[in-house]
Order: sequence, then structure tokens, then C-alpha cells
Amino acid sequence: MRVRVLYFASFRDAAGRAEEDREVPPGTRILDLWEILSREIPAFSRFREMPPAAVNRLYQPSYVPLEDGDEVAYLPPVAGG
Amino acid sequence: MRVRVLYFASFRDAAGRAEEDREVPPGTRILDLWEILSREIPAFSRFREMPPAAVNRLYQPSYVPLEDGDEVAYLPPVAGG
Amino acid sequence: MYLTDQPIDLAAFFAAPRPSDGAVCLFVGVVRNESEGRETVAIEYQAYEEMAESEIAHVVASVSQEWPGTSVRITHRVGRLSIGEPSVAILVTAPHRDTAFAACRLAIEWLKEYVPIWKREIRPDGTGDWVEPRSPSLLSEGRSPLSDTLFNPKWRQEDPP
Amino acid sequence: MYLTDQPIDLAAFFAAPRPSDGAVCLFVGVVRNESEGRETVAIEYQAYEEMAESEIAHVVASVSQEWPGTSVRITHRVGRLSIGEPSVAILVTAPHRDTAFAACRLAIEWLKEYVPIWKREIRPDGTGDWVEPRSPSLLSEGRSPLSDTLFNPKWRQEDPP
Repeated sequence: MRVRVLYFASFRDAAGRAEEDREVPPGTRILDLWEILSREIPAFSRFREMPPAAVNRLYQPSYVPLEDGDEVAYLPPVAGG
Repeated sequence: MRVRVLYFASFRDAAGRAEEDREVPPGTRILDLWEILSREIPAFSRFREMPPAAVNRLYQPSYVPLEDGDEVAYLPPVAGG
Repeated sequence: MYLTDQPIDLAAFFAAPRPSDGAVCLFVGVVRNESEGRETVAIEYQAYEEMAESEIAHVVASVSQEWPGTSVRITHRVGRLSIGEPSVAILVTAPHRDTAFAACRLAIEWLKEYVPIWKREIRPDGTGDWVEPRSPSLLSEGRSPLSDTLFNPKWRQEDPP
Repeated sequence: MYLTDQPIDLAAFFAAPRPSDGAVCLFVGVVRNESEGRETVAIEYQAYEEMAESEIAHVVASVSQEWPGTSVRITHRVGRLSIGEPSVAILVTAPHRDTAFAACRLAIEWLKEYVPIWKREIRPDGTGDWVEPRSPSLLSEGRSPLSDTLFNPKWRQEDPP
């Protein structure tokens, strides 16, 4: 199945891209995709734990399985205001 | 000696005037003048204790003696804002 | 001049922050249409004007002393105000929001406790009583924590008999 | 639309209070010229725009639920801002000042914790790092107290494995 991954702020700088589509096996959880990305993007490994993640624009816990067409974002610490 | 007395809000309504000059004996304290006024203006006696008072636009305690030319005001509870 | 008998122009009152400021907190008190369940159609504000000016100056100085680094502006309307009109505006700018909120809140509390301004809530039939909350006990003793501290040498020099 | 890439016009943002409102509290965050002792010449704000819009809506709804009777408005700027420019404005009107202050403060705290907006402080040499405070631990568990409560049925239906 295919999911869309978005990158923001320091994650965008580290990934060198703002977004991409990824093929992942059915049953892939939010945490599984983070671990895949961490192996590709060395800067991500500075986080001992997975950062907050959103699926389809809502915060979701790491064990939530992704579905085809989902929009996934891993979010560096936010600093609005 | 002569002092100027100012009345505000409910005190002005009760006194029927905004200000007046009063002759008082030397040594008259803030509290003494309040007691004189309370005998003249029945509405003032609803206060068991002297209300806050200002002499020359500064809050002062009741035992402070008045001086010739002072501006004295007894202040009903304030409600600005 | 902290008092005005003209409508408060909030856009004009809003001062540009200093380059080191990161936070602005503005409090505006407005005339509301009821008080403890009774309808209000207007409020008349009366001040002991010369003393209110100096007491508001004491509030500004005392808040600035309590929260160093803040810049405090205050304006208060007098006269007859309609529903929705601002009666008071307090603007605090500060490096950080903690301080801005705390100083703004302190300023309105001190203003309400110590500044000689009174209000009469006018009912639909045109009558209306002066609002008289309880005086702070310190004030009943003739002491203001604001002017005692900074502006009342007379009081500090004299001992109670 | 809570986000804007245009300068925040505070006069236009300032909504007239309702007739039953007696208090207005406005918080404005502005770009300051230093951060922890390091000079800043500008700040770049970046947002996950669609999610930030819905999370700010969650802040507004949650604050209104926490402090009934308040009316809450929020706007947040994105893009590159100069020193002194407002980055965020939060306006709360309420019957009384306690509520107005508390709701305004809560709104900025929740916005800073949960809304996906990031900032990069730009130094005089043009470089600058993204500011990364610690994520709230709830958020690291994939939970937002705001959207959990009101807007995230999916999360509430599923049990951890």
C-alpha cells in the first residue's frame, strides 16, 4: 500500500524534501515506518523515542496501523506562539 | 484653621455638595473631622468604622492631624475598572 | 494623564513593543448589560481626579517594580458610558508572557482596590446605586501598600500614637 | 482560517465584545531581538498548515469548554517575521476578568504545546536553527488532550495492543 509522508522544520532539512509517497507492506504501524525512515535519514536517530506523529492530521499513538492513502507526519518539537 | 473637604459618589449624594471649606480647631485629626461630619450627615453613620481617607491626595491613617489648608476626602468603597 | 472623558481608542492605545519584548498583554474592562442579575443600561464613572491620577501613577510604578522589565500603560474613562464601551485599558509589554500576564493582572487588581474611582450602574428606569464593594482593610487603616512603599514619606515618618 | 501569511492587523482582530461581556484579554506574541542571549534578526515560522488549522480549532473549542461563557479568537502568522511583528494574537472576551485572563493564558499554553508550528531564529549572519523545546510526554505517546477529548474517535475506539 502507499502512504504520503510529510516533513517539517528540522526534519525537512534533514530529509532534504518536504514530502514523498512510500510503498509499505500492509499492517505497517506508525512506529514501523519511523524505524524505516530512521535508517535512511541519520539525523532522525538523535531521537531515542519516536517523536509525536500525526495520521491524516490527528495525533496518533505509535501502535496505530497505517492504511492505504494515509498522510503521515512525524513532528519535531513544536514551537509556535 | 481652615480645611477643604471633598465628597464623592454616595458621599456627595448624601452631603448634597461636592466640596466645602470647614473651620476646625488646631490639632483636629482626620478621625475627629469624620465624627463631626457623621453627626451632620446621617448617611455617614452607616459606616461603623471611618472609611479610607486621603489628605492632600494621599491615603492617611485616622490619627494624622490636619493642617491649615489641607484638602481632606473621605472615600466610599472604590469601584473603578 | 491617565483619565479621559473621551472614548478609549484601543488602536491608538496599543503601543509598539520594545525590540526586547516578546509578549504583550492587554486587558480591557467594558460596560456590560447586567450586574448580579439586574439589567444595566449605562454606567457613570466618577473620579477624585487629581488623586486618581497620582494613584494610577503609583499602580504603574509599583507594578513595574514588582515585575522588572515590564512596560505598563493604563487609561481609565470617566463620565457616562454605554454598554460595550471600554472603561479601562491596561497594556503590558514584557520580554516573556509569564511576566506580561502577571503584571497586567496585578495592575487591574491594584487599580480596582486603590484608585479613587466610583461607578453607578444605571437601570432602565434611570435610577441606579453607586457600587460599593468592601474597602480593603489596609486602606481602611489609611494605608496604601502602593503609596506607603514609594510615595508617602509622611506616613512612614510618623508612628501611630 | 487561523493561519495567515500577512501581517496581523490587531485593530481588525479586536472583536467587539458581546453585551454580556465585561472583560477582554488580548495576548500578542511578538518577535524579539534576542533569545537566551543570542541576537535574533528575524524569525521564520513554518506550519503543517492543514493540521495546524484543525489543532487551533481544537484549542478554541477546548478553551471554550474549559471556561464556559468565553469567546475565543486566535490568529497565527507564518513566514518570515521581523523584530516587533506579532506572531500570534489571542483574544478572549468573557463576562468577568478572572475567566478572560485564565482562558487567554490557557489558549497560548495549549497552542504552544500542541499546534504543529515551528520557528527558526535567524541570526545576523543569516544562519539559524529550528527551536526545539521538549515535546509534552502525552504528545510523544501520540495523544493530544485536546483532540482525544473531542475530536479523535479513532483513538478512543482502539486499545493499545
